[in-house]
Amino acid sequence: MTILMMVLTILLPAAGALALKLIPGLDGDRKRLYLMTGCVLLADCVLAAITALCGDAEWTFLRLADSLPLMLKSDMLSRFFCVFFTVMWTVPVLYSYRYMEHEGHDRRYNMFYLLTLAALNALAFSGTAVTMYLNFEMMTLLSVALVLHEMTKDAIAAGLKYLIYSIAGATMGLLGIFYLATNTNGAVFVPGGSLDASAMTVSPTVMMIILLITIVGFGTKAGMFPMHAWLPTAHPIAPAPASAVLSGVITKAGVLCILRIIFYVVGAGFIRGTWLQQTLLTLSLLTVFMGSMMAFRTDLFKKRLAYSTVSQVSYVLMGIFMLQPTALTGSLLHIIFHSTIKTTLFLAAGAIIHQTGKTKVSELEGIGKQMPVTIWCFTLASLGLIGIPPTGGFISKWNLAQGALASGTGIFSWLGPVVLLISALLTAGYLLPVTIHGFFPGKDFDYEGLQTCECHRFMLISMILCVAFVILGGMFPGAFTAFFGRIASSLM
Amino acid sequence: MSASLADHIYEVASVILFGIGFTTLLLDRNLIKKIIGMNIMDTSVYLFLASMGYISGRSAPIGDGTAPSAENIINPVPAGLVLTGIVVSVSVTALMLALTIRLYHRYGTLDIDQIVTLARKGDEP
Amino acid sequence: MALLRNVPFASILACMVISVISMVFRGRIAKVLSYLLTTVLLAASLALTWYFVQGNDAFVFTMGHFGDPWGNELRAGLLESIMAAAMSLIVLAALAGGSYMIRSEIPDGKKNLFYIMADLMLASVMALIYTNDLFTSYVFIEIATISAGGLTMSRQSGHALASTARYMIMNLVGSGLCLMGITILYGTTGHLLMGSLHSAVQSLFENGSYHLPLMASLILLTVGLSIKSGLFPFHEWLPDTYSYGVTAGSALLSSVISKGYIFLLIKLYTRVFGLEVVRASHICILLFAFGTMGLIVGSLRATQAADIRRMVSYSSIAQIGYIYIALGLGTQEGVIAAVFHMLIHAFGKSMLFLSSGALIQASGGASDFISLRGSARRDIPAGIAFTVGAMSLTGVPLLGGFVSKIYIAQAAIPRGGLYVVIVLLALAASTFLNTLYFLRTVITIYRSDANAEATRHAGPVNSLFLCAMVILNFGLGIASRPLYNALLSGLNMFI
Amino acid sequence: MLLFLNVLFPVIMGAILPLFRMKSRTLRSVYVMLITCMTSALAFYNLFSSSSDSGFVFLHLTEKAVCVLKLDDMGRLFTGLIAFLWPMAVLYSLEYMEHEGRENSFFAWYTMTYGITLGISMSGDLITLYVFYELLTLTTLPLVMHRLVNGRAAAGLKYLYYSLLGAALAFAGIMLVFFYGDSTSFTYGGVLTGLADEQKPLLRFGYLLAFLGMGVKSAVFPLHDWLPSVSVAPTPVTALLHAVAVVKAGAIAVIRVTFYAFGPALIAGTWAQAVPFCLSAFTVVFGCAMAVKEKHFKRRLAYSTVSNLSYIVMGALLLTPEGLDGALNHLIYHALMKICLFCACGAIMTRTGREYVSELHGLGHAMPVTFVTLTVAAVSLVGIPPFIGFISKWKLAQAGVLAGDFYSIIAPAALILSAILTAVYLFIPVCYAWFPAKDIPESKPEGSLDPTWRMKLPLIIWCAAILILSVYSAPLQSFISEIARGAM
Repeated sequence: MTILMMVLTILLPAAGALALKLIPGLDGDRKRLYLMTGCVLLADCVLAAITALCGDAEWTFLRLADSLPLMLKSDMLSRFFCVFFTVMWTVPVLYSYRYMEHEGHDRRYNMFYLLTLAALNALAFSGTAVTMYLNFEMMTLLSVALVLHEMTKDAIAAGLKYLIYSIAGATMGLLGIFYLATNTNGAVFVPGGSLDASAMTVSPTVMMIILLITIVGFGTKAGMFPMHAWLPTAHPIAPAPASAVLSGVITKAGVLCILRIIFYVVGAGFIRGTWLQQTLLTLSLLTVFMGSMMAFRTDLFKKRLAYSTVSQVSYVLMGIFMLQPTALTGSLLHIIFHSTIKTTLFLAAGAIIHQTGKTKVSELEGIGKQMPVTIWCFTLASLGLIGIPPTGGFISKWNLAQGALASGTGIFSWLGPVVLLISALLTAGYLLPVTIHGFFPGKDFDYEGLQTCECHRFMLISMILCVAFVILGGMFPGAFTAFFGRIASSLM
Repeated sequence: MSASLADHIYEVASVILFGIGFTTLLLDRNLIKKIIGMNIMDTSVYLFLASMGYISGRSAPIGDGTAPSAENIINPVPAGLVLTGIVVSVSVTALMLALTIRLYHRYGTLDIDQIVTLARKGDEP
Repeated sequence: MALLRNVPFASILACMVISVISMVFRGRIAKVLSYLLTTVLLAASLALTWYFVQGNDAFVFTMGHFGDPWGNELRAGLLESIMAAAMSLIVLAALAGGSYMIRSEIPDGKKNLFYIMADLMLASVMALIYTNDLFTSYVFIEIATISAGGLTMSRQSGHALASTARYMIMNLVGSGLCLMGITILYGTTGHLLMGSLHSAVQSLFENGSYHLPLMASLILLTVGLSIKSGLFPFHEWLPDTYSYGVTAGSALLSSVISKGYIFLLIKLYTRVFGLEVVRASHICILLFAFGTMGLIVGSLRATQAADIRRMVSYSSIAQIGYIYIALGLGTQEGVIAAVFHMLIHAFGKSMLFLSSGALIQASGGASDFISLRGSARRDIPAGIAFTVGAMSLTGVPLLGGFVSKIYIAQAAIPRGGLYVVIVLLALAASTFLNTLYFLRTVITIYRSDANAEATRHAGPVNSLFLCAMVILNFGLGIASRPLYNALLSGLNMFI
Repeated sequence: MLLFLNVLFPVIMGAILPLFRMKSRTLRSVYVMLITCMTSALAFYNLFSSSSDSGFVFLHLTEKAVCVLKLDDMGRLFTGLIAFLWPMAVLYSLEYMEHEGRENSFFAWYTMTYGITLGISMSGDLITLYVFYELLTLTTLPLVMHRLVNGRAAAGLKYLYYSLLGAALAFAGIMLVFFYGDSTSFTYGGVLTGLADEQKPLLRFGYLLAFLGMGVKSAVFPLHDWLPSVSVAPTPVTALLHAVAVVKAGAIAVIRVTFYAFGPALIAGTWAQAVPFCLSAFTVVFGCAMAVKEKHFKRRLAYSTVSNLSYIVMGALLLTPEGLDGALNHLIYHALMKICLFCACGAIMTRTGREYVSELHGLGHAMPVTFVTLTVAAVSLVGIPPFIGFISKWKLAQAGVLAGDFYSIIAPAALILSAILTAVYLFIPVCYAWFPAKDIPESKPEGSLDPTWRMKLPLIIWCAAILILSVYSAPLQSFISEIARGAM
């Protein structure tokens, strides 16, 4: 039963994509196209929900070689991520129905959109490191089509950059998988990890170096320094809904992989208190700070948001590297909240571009008068990202800070929160100006020149949904905190 | 030492002659002189042979009906060798002279190096 | 069977008689006569070979029935008869295969001279093969020299004459040294017949008396013969002679006369001095070193040659190097390998000379590589022959050269130490260099045509002989075992 | 006997092909196809008939050096591969060669090469291997220099020099084994038992020579340069010979020399292992790097071959059963993927005349079949699971990790680096082909440019083979691992 649901959850979007490919005459008829996509996604949400309610299960569906099983496995983490992916994937559809008018190639876009979701779900349900690697690569290959959708020279270049970076990262990950698979039994995921430090074919130091490479490799997708350079290039160039999911959801896929490696294969005990943990923390904190700084210094709107993604996802990573339950809970919370928030921000940015064609922050004086709802959504989301109560952002950051202080990682246990605060300030610095100039363009501004050009309600709906979730989630975080706490405690 | 030299005067002389002839044949550039050198070289060898063959106080093995006893005759083989050798060297000399004449007519010089260089320049393929 | 005992003497005599009477005839008849002679010789030597293969032992033919220590002898064993057969076969092939070149290269008056000299040379080679006493061998060394000179100069060009002069001089030096060596040997032992010489030398060597003269004669003989066969430091005369003489003539020189000298040297080593003595005197290390250097230098010079016949000539320096390497190992396997490679090289090289001549003719007499392009398409048998010969000497499997490479390597490995490494590397290097010049040439002659108007002159007979030699080369490569075994037993008859 | 027939038949049939002076193309096509298929059929029969285990001596070069044909499991593997690939390659070339001309001589040599290659895979001792190895060079030379146009002569000469240099080096090593070995025929684990210690250095030196010699055909670093150059040859030659037959023969030869002649015991843990291993590991990365640098698509593929061959050699040089296992896996899989890639590339060149990576824009939609196959092969070669390329890579990496010493670091590292580079040099053209940039002036091809069935069918079959093996290759893998463990 569970297995069936699991497989269905994965296969349904793929089947939908196939249907889109096969059914004739969809090119002209955008309404039907998006209707179908939407239905498929909603159905998939239902399936995901059902799967989430079922219990654990695992199924080896293919043996490439004796030492090489491909396994699907449903545990708490995978169920959470599956639901998360699917829902976050469904939200922007309405938006894109309107937004994609001026982009074209809707059919191809939706096909790859669905396929990528299939890959994501498969990733969520991967039961071994190799399976994870497989789905990770698939996800990369499929999502390229979303990045270079515009098909301009720059878009293609950006797409290739994205592709090369991701595959390089994944392959670096593979290096670790090679060693882990020999030293654990086939790198099957078990909570708490199964690496026996006493009996390894290589010395612990070598193993740690390799782990570092591995985590940095998977960190590529999460925009972690030093492999972050692709993100500010690739995300802005994609169409707004695509960049929303790219930085809201797909970056979290990288986080998932790191979670799996650290907590399900290696085990926190092996890393805790070693130079490896310190290096990783340093990297993540560096990324947090640097991301915010870059965002602060960037004028191009979507690029600024992309940099902010770089910084925010490293919050999550930092929480993971603290190897401490509360921090981990914080990370998991931040995963959902950041992705909803970032989706909103990108959608808003997209809406602004779609309506006014302005791409720079400095051009946005008085935009609040033109598209009030959009900017309100934007503002609330920004507050969330800065971490002002009662938004969700506050909850997650609070947990992160608590965890960091409790983690006993020496200098980092207080350096972490400090960096969080600084970057929160920076976040305010690079997000609020949009609101401020948007509503208060200054007295020498000609209000007559403006005519309101609020975007279509479909687009608004997507944004409003997200914002609502951020606020409500921030007010009633209990369920989430409890659930994530369970996961975290099961791992340490 | 000197005594032994005196005993082997012929051998020593022939070896010296051989050296002279050899060097002339090898190093001198004039064809005629080369030929002369060759003859000297051969002759020296014949001298060597003959000197080894001769044993003082014995006679040449010329039979007068009665077979001569081996004690009082000289081993005829070296003499035979010398004779044959002379014939051979004569014929070789003849060939070389003919060749030399031919070359002199064609190139107007006896200097072998000049001849070779002229030929290298190539009157015909 | 008693009749066969006369074959050695008869063959030498026949050659001389024919050469003498050819003087009075004109070219055509002389040609027919020498064809006849070589064919008969071939038949006779084959018969003799057969006789020995039956298991009969070697025999000695005393001329004039003077006993030891006088008189002079011929000796015939399996090895000799095989060599004789091979040599006469090659002469036949060279004469018949190259007849049209002889026709075109030699002025009318001199044609019979060429054939006379060929017969004379055959006589001398037969004598060098069969002889059993040193003085006969000396005489025939000289005769060989004369006849070789005659062969070269019978092409009346200035090149030919000049190179003949150089050739004669170097060879006279060589024979002078040989003569001195022989004389000293006689002086120390008082013998000329190899059989009794051997025992004498052995006894002298054992009681250590007259060591210096013994070594002196050994060295003199070795150096003299290696000068005459064109070993590395004394090779300067070789390329000119081979590349400016008559094509068929160079075939004969390279694959018959030089082999005769080398065979004599082998005979001296095995029958007179004995391999222990040779090994004890370090002369064979010298030969080994010179052989190796000759291998490399010859190949390198061949790669630089701008003219196909010069290239082939230089390659024979390299091949002679092979033979001396094998000889320089100073072991019985080494000697056999040397003899084997002698045969391989004789067949391959004569074929190469003939076919290259044919290719040159087919490209209008030009011998540079540019105008040779496509010549193989114009004269197909010659092209095939050249290809096969080149591959054989490069050492491509299924051809003779490969097998002899195996034998040389197998002979070298038991010597151990530095010998193995040097030989193996030298083989490798020479193989590569051979590819560099031989196979490049092969590709060149098959390239799309440069001058298509030039046509071939070779008649069907010539092509026939070329093809016969091609088949022979393949045969040597594929079924060499009988020959090798024969050589082995022949060498055992020697000692 | 049948083995010998199997080798001889195509050689003779090929040799006599020009004598017919066939004018009609169809007639010749039928003839060639017929010969090839019959040979393959015979090969498959020999594959499964147990009689071929006993050797068949067909030539005595010397008293000791005998040429014997024998089909052990190793030979079976390679024979099967060749016999499977060859007919389709011929089918492909039938159409391809139409625009090349001089087909009589081409197919003559092509068919002869088939026989020689079978000879290599069936040879039962080192001498035989060497003989066929050199013959292979000579029979493929005319193919490389076909019609001697546009610098093929130069390429051919390069090929010739490198190959014969290799042969010369190998000869030295072979002679040593041949003398010291207790038998000349291949036996798993080597024939150099009972070797005195003072002889070992010499033999190791000999192994190095033999490795370098055989390494020429498998394009190990200092001797790799010929392979990219010969990609000027007609595509069927490049695809079948210089992606599969010749180079794999080189790899097989290396494996034979290492595992079946000198034996791992002699070289394991000495400089004689370290030096070749490092060379091959370097080649793995170097080849990819050059491929990334190369703009000409076919040459790029050639460089990728250089790198992938060294996967095989490197795996073998780990000198462990696992290593050999991985190597043999990669030998088979790479053959499939690379021939697919090359033939697709050839199809593009013939149909559109585009040769450079930058010219591939938008061709994906013009020639869908070609590019789907190309994409599948590319994805597999990069090593994305579950495709076969990943399987062999995985096995190699595992072997490397288990090998211990510094090998367990170098081997996986080299694999990873080359995997990244592979992604770079293969995915970029694929992306160009499928996602043409809007604002590139270059003219988009109109209509379908896919070749006819004679070129498509092989592509499709190979692609299918890749996919099938990806999901189900258990029997093959168990067979290979038996070979690797020396279980006969």
